[in-house]
Amino acid sequence: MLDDWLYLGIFTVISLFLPAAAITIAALLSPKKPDPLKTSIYECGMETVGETWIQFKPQYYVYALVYLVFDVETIFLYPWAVAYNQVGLFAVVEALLFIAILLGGLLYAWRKGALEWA
Amino acid sequence: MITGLQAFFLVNALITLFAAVKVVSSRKLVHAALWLVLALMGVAATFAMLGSRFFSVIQVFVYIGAIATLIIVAVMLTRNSMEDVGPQVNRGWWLPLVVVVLLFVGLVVVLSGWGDFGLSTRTVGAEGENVMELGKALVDPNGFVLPFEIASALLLGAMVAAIYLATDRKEGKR
Amino acid sequence: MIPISWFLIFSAALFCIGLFGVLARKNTIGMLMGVELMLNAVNINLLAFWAYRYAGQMNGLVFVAIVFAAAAAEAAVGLALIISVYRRRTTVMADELNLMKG
Amino acid sequence: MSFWIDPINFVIAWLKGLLESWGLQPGLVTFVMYLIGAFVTTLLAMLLVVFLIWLERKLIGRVQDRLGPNRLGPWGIFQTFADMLKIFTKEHITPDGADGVAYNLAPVISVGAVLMVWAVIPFTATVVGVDFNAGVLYLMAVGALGEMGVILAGWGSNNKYAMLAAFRAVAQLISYEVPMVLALMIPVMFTGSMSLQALVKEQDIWFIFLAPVAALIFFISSIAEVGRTPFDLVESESELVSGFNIEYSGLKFGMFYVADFLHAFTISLLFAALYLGGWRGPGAEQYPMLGFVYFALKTAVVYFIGILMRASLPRFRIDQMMDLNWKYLTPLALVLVAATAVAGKIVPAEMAGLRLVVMLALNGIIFAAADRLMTRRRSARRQVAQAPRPVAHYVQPAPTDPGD
Repeated sequence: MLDDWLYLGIFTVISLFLPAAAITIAALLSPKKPDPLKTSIYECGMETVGETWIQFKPQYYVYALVYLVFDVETIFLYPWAVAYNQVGLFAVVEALLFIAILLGGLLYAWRKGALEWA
Repeated sequence: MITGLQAFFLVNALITLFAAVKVVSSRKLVHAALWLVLALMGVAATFAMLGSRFFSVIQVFVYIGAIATLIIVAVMLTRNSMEDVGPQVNRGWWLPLVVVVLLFVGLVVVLSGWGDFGLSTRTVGAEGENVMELGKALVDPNGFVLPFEIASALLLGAMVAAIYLATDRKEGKR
Repeated sequence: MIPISWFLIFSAALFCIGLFGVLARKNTIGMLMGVELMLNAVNINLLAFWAYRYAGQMNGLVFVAIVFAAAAAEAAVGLALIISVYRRRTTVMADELNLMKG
Repeated sequence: MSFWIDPINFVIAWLKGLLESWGLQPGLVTFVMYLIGAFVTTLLAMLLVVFLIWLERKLIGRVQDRLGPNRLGPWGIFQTFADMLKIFTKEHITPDGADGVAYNLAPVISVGAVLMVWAVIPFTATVVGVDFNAGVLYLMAVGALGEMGVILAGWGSNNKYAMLAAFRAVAQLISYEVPMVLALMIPVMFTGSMSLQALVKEQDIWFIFLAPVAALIFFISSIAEVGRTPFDLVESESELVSGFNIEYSGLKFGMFYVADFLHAFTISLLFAALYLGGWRGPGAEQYPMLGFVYFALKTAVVYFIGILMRASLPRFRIDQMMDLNWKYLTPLALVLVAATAVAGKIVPAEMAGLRLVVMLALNGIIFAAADRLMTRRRSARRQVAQAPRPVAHYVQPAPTDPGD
């Protein structure tokens, strides 16, 4: 009954196991001679200055946000797309309304300059 | 006698609950976010065991792909330093703990009084949920067309509000 | 087969852990993570009842979809608020946000 | 069933018989069969990478009027093995302050997330790992896992550049997933199922003819997902000193490389399956192996186009890349879904010929309109960019708000 899940589970485990095994073998084969200079953090030939944790611009947040909204929309639009052949024109109009509202949100973000890099 | 599926459920539940405990107790917020990803994976596996292929995949796609990413980005945006200094829970943390344990015991007691608590035969078939029926119901005027449209309005509202809050207005004027 | 009680107890435990996070965490983003855990517990419950009792009906599934949308909206607006507050006050700790104290 | 008609299933049936003759439980037989199937598929995919690296170096060499690898073995075909030998024995340098778990998990997840796609690909009419009925969304979910790998790598390395590059990479990956999801919705609408096998079976007319613009959007956004030229900002040496994998060395770095090559091939497989009819072709249903050959040929064509693009196009700037996605592809895909939905209802599926003509015309009109808008925006921007600017004598810009 859960046959496809079983296969997917096995596949997932193996596809994570193969690279892990390769890396483990390589780690066993490779030499290990760490020294402080070798393991220091790379920064264009300079000593690292300050923390790794630099401030990021809020732009990243806005992209992630718009992406989130379009992601959630798939929950509603994909079942509709699957049922598309079985429903009437009225259902298509409803979906068009859904898409139009989303497009409105995208246009708002655009006008607001939220999609501008920099 | 425990079947393979039951054993898988128990292992998965333990991992998920452990990850959830780490989410609320990790000192580093980024670690908490990564544990959250693991907990969400466990929930996706639980959905799969409940026979819902669509929502199990959606759980990974939306929760891990979008919501967890959003949380990680927000964590990165609001940090001053790599280490979170000081305790990460309130001083009176034992009070919520007592409340939560009491709530859990209460929930289990209430649930075990329910007639169908030991129900172990499912009504859902082997093929899982019928996504086509869900799609039809969502756009059916006698079905759930109102939630369908309200969801899009909700998303629009969230997007507008969040963009309004997140963009720097001082900089926008320039 | 797994009895429904297992799923319900699992989801209750997840809900309680999330609630603890919301109540005890100092960091507002940490509190939001707790809320996400609670919403996930709700979804497990909904799908469990759907799978064991009402598999023919679509109510449960539509409800789950709406919970997903609500969770997304909550995370988006909540985090935007946190970022906005952080910009003004440079803190995300709930006990330092004492704007109302005046 | 004879060996020559369907060799893969013949072998599977033979193995199954063998296992049953050993007196194993039926459940255990299934488990072992799945284990073997998954292992063989993933192993073949990993070995394929060895060949792909050689092929790509050779082809790009030819495009750039070089020979490419040509020393080891005929046409330098053993070059990759020599490289493998070297990379296996290189030291793994873990940077100071790296987050152990995240740092080591990242390359594994990156490769694993690409390999997992292979579980649902229908190779022939009869050979498919699992005919998963949420297959299209499964592809997107696996993509989300790959994004996690990038975040882990960037955060685990404790390096500013890695972190910065990881964030750029995530911004790129998540942005281009939006038009991809929308472009995939159109085949799902035509088919009424999300399983990849059903999508292939439905393509009496290839979806690239029914939805050419959607195919184009899918192709562009999947190249962006891989992060290849012209979208290789993720690993732009001149801007981000190699990207989120900067602190990796030895085979851990090699794994990101493997993931990259395998991902490029996997999207070609997906494009061939979703828009070019997959294994379909004359005689593919009677002789499944023939379908495998068709599928391989179609994939090779798509892959070749990808390599040509990689060899010939310059890199986008990051703002251009984001503009292309959010201001062109996403609105275009939304409009396309809406228009296709309406047109598909007006012209029912039974009138296949008329539907094809209508869809082609519709796509042409939408694409022309979008192109027109784009050209106008571009020329407006070019005017701004080309406006004469004083070079010799610097003019003090007029104060913008004199009020204060």
